[in-house]
Amino acid sequence: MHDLTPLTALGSGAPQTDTIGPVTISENPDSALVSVAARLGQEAACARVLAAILGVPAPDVAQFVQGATLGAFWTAQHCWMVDGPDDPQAGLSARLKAELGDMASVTDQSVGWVRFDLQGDGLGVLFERLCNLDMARMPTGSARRSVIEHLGCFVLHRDGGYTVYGPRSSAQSLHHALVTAARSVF
Amino acid sequence: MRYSAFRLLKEALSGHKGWTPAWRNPAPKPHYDIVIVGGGGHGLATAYYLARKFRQHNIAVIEKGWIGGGNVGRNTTIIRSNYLLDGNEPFYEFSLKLWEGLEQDLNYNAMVSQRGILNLIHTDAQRDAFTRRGNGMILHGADAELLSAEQVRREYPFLNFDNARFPIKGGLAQRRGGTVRHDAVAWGYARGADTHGVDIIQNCEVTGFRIENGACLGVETSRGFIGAGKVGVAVAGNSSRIMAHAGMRLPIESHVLQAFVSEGLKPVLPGVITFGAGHFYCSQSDKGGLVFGGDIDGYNSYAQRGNLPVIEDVAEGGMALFPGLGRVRLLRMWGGIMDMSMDGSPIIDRTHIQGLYFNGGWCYGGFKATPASGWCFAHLLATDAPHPTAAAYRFDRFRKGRMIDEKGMGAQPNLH
Amino acid sequence: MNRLSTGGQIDRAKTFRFTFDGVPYDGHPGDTLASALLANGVRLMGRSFKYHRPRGVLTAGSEEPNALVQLRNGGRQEPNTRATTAELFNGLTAVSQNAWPSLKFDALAINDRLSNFLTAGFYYKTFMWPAAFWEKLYEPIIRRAAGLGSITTEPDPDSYDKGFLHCDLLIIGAGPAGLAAALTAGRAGARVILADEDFRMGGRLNAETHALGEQSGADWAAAIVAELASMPNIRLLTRTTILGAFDHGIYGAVERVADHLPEPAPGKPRQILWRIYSKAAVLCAGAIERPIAFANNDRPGIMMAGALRTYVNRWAVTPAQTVAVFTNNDDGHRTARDLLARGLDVAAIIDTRADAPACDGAQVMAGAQVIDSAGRLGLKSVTVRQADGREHQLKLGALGMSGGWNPNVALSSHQRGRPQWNDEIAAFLPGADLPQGMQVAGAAAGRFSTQAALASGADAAMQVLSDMGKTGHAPDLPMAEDGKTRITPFWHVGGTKARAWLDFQNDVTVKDVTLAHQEGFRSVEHLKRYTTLGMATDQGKTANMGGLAVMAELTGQSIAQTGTTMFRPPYTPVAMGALAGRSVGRDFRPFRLTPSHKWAVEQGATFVEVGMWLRAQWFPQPGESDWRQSVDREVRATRSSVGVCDVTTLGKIDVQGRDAAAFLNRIYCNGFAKLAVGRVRYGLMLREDGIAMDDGTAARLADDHFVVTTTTANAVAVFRHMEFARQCLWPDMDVQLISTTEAWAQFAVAGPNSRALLQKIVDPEFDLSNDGFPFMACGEITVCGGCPARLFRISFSGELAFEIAVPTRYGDALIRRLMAAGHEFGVTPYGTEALGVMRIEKGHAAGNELNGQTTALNLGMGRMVSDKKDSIGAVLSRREGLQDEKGLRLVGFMPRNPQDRVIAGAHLLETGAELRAANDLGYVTSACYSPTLNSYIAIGFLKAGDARLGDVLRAASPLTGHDTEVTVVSPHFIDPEGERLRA
Amino acid sequence: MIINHPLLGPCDAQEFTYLGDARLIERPDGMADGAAAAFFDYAYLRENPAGEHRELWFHEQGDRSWLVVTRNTLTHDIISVELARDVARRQGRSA
Repeated sequence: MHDLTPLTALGSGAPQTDTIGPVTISENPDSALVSVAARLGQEAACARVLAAILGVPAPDVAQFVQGATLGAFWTAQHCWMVDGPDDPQAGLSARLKAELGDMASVTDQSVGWVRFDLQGDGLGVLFERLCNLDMARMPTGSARRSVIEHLGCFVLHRDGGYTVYGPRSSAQSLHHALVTAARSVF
Repeated sequence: MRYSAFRLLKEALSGHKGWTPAWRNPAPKPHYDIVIVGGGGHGLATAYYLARKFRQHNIAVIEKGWIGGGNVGRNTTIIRSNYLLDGNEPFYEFSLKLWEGLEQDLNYNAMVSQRGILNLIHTDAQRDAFTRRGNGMILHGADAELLSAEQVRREYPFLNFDNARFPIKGGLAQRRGGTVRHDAVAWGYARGADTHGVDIIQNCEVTGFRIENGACLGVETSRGFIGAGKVGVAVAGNSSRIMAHAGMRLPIESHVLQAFVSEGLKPVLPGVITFGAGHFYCSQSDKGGLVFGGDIDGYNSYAQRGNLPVIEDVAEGGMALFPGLGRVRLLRMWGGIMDMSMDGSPIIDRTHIQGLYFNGGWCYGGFKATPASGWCFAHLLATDAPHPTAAAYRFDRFRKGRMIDEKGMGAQPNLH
Repeated sequence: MNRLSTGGQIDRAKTFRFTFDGVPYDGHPGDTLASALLANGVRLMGRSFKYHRPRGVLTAGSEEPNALVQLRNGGRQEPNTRATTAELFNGLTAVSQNAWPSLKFDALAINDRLSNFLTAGFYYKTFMWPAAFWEKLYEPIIRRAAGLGSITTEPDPDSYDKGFLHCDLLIIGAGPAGLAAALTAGRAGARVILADEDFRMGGRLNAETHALGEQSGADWAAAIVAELASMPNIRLLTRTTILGAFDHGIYGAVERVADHLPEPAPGKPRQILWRIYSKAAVLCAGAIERPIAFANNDRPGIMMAGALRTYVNRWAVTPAQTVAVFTNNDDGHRTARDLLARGLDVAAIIDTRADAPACDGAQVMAGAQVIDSAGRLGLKSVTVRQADGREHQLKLGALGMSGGWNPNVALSSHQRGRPQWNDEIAAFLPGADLPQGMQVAGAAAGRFSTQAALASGADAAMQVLSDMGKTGHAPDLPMAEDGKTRITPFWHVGGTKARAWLDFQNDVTVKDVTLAHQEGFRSVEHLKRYTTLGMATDQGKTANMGGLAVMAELTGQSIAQTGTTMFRPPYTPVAMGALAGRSVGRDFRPFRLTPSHKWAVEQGATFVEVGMWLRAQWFPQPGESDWRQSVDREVRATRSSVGVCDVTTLGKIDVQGRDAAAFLNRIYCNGFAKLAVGRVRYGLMLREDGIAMDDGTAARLADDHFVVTTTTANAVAVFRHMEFARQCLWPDMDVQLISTTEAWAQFAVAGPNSRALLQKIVDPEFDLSNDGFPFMACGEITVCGGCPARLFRISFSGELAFEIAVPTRYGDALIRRLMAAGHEFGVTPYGTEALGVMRIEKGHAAGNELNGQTTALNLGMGRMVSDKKDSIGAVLSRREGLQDEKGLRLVGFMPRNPQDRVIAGAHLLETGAELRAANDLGYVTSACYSPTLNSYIAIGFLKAGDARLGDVLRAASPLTGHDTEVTVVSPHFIDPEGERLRA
Repeated sequence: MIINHPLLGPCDAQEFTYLGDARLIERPDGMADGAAAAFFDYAYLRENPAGEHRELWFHEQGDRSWLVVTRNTLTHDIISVELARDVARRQGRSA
């Protein structure tokens, strides 16, 4: 095991949590995120294998599914992001690469994105001030890409809360936007 | 009728009974030596210079609606000659010189106000590019001045110097730049052309060209056929629609550019400023409104109106540059249709059809170009040779690879 | 006091103190500034734009042209605020504007005396001589006189939010029609947003006395609003103006959440801009009353009849005890009746109609006209000409004018719609071409009676429900007045030489319209622009119709033929702050921070904005007083030992798939099909027009996997371009693209000791020797005991150099490790300036050279454009204008005196040539001081430059005062043979 | 504007980046005879109709798909939306 010490996207050793009114905004630095893009002609096969890995069918358009350990969301036609705890042995991307073989292009995106988990009541009202997603039409299991303060983000409605994935280099600006909006609303 | 302070005084004392129409309202004649299609700034200026400077007679301007109803009546009124490329700079400098003598020439106060234009610099690369530009301007005989951040601050102390996302590092100033009362340009040229015998025919829509054996014989209109020795088309915004009647496809797309004006305020902004790190440029009109604009909406449109994202983008740029704008209210927004050309520069040229001439592709630059465009188009129509300052504005530059691409954006009109 | 002793929707139990022009007054919650001022007997509230005429309140709503004040002070100073919509709060301060030295004695009222000279468009006819006097003399005078209120130029201390709302149905206006629509749709379960600009919903119901069923209108409205508020599917937005109808059912709205408070609560916004995405909309915006033009109809105390009634009914205030009404329609009589009912003395109803109805308690003068008024700072009397021609004077303090009501069609016309004239109501109705999904109901649709408004609102909602496939039930609507309002159009009182106002704020009178007609400005747009009719802050809401009517009369055309000018957003003016939202100041755009940012901050680095990125520009050391010292040191240290630079900002795109190589072979103008795995190649990308688009490297990590780098500036555009090629041009290539810019922290390690340094951190199983990992090698390795990494042997500096990338979260640790491990070599971090110096020394093109105007040939890379394959841009790059043998070529320049500065942006001329464009030979693109050569150096584009090596030229920058003799040299100042980078 | 994405349903046009005429799909063969003329026409000449216009939009802030949108340039009404890749394939473009 190497001895480099990781920094979270917000730039410190430990993740940050903010509680504003009824809402908690937590940086989640431990989740792995891997992109899976089916190769041409392998779309169905790739979806099948992905389903086997997840234990649930691969998510359809704008959907998020949660398997036993891993979740996945749709990002584009025949493309998904798989998220969840990193594989303790090989790393999640290596494992997916091994299982998908040349059915898909597999790219580790774990550190390309900052993940914020939002929990609490009134998140719909909070997101009204952040992005143009129609939260009333975003039931649990929805996943959409949207724009929050000029940043392209994924917004996932999980069981019990929301996840926002945003570009890692702008983690501080995204965090600022989330917190400012929460202070404005609550 | 000559306009003057004396005349105004006399009329005021005699109940304003003596004022006559600024232009006649003639019926179209069956044939003209030269027909200009389009009663906007460029068409009217062309007719004026044809009659006054090139001593042509028997000229008509044909307008489908009311004169000055296109982009000359819906722009941000800025004049400048701070161009980068050799193909452009002499032309726009010629135009600026014509602006400088325009009112006396036309006997019409168009409120040419040389209050200066300042393009702000936010990066070293921008400074390098503006230095190249400013030096080019000077080489072409125009005026240019490179300001440091401190100099900019002295002139515009209320800009965002202390809390900016993209700090102001200086600016390229052109003191002779400024603004002109836009409607008055159309009216002044119309009145001048009319005085020199040009027939201005409003509410007359061109529906086709009569072309026989490769030669244009005149125009079909909603008021019948009008024969012409030469036809000059100056209908920027609608160039593709009109030239399609002649079977031509152009290196042009039509896009909507929105512009905005605030409620009237006491003087706050001395000159024209252009944000270099966002889409925002602004000046204050003589009536006190802040007149500002940004980028085009970005999609093909003939609708003369735009959408919210661009409005918000412009407001963000404005607030980023000028944090005191927050409580200034936006009064009105409107849209003009831009002939966005494939290299961001205009075309003043003959077509492959004998007797049919074209002027268009002005992108955002049309208003400031009005006098020179009229002059150069008149020159082409009268002499069949391009004016030296407009020699690069040819159709064939795209085929030959001689684009005049100020922004370096290539063949994508919405990026110019 | 002009407050009536009873009634009104105000809270008399509470008192608010406020000041106007420094004078303290009292008002109540529920008051507007205008109602509170009237209650205190203040009729004079402002001055007009041009003639500085004394003005009082004309209306009771957002259409107000006259009563504009400057509200608040300091950074919150807010010019041109309508007293009629400014909600009173405790401590409100307002001052009058456009008056000096005081509202009562305004020096520029001299303009009023000179009005005969200041007719429409007078300025077009004079001020032309001498030309130079315009900017120096005339214009400053005009500018000072013009404008209305002023801003402080202090930053606005308040914040603004933006938000997004979605609904099935947006209802604009909460008067009877809007409430009925909301009730109908709300009860059926539709998602409804009901927005009203007022702080109290109900619209005219709050201003009228007639009953709805058993209740007063205001009570009925309050009850309905309470029911609506209890429905979870309904969102009520009070104090919210729908500013515009945009494409496909998107509406802009501004909610004024804190304008009625002394200041917003901490962290809370002053206003919110909502973007409302609606499937359908019902416009229930009511109607706006129009004045009648007569001589001196602009005095304080003369107001719209409906407004007079509103002040009495809603706010229990009247401007005077003795009033009169001047009308051409039955609604004027309603005003008179309401005033009488509140005990006011109605001196007369002057009705222009010969068949005017009678009125209990007031004298009706049928067929009469008001022909003049008197009272300098407030109305004292009017002169009436009766039907028989007799004139007589009425002493009174207020006059209500009613020229009829205009349906408020503005939002219905924000797209293509043109309103249509209707003779019966003598007004324009919404046209057929409404914005997608919009219906119009209530008075906005010409349904003026309360009963008709209620019904039409419910009907519109039923239609929406049916379009949605929902069944609704029309609610039981209360019985309400259903009177017909007869009108005989009457626009202006003729036969006068005095001025009769059409546009109160901009001082446009009937005479101005007449003059415009005389001079040929007859189309409505010419009329507007020549006279400025309707161009004031109220956009002519009360003015335009009268102007059109007068013009129609003059031309002999009907009003329908005359048409209207365009209605444009915003419906009422909108604060810029609201449109900008949170994107202001430092938050204008998000920051992108590099993985070493935290470390660089600790080092005291100076940062520079590069696109959205903040990058370390240089790292000052103690004792360095000038940036050049730092940069020179960083360059020397790198070239003599080893330097490290964070290059994460370069775009990185992983290109994967069976056809990845073939794909890149078409994207780049040079060949990529045969690049071996484990190797990197420089690639030049052209746009389809043959101009250089971007450059970078492509590293082949596997047969089916490349990592492409782009310049920092073009990362997004290149990705988009590659997606276009992949999806649109060659849809059956097996290629997948993903941006990995953010995923990898990448550092350049450059200098003769770079290998030695890296060997200390790269895990030992990886061979970094020149044979094992030669120039342009690449590979996936591990560092520091197993951390996955990518290593590229590429060099921007021209030195032996590597770029090493680790997952971003380890970037901070890696830079610290590199610095620690490099201590023995004196490792030096360098910033973008040193990077720039070294790339100029090496002659590499960057943004200044790849400016979108240059070709491969210009850049000295003409031979890279392969003619053996079809790649993007190759064909058009061969056009004659782009293949000029004497065209621009990238070359280097050395000043003859090494300490003479060469300026980027200088133009190149022959020595001795005159400074004219005709002598222009090219320009300098990039310049710097080279600490390696102890000389200023530069690169740039020179005509036929490749044939001019050794020539001496002028690099002239008159703009900056530099003029330097330079020798043309190869752009590769350092190690032209590339021995160092292959070492 | 709202673009009804074939997969994602209605999306705000602000999420998209506009390119231009959908004819840009029909890139000529750079190795064919007459390529110079064909590319000039392809890159520079436009119908630019006042009416229905087939045009390319990139869902930059969405699923990164290129769409062919048929839209009326006078009214901004959108008539149809397709995935550009499907259109390209239908037009016979392949690897």
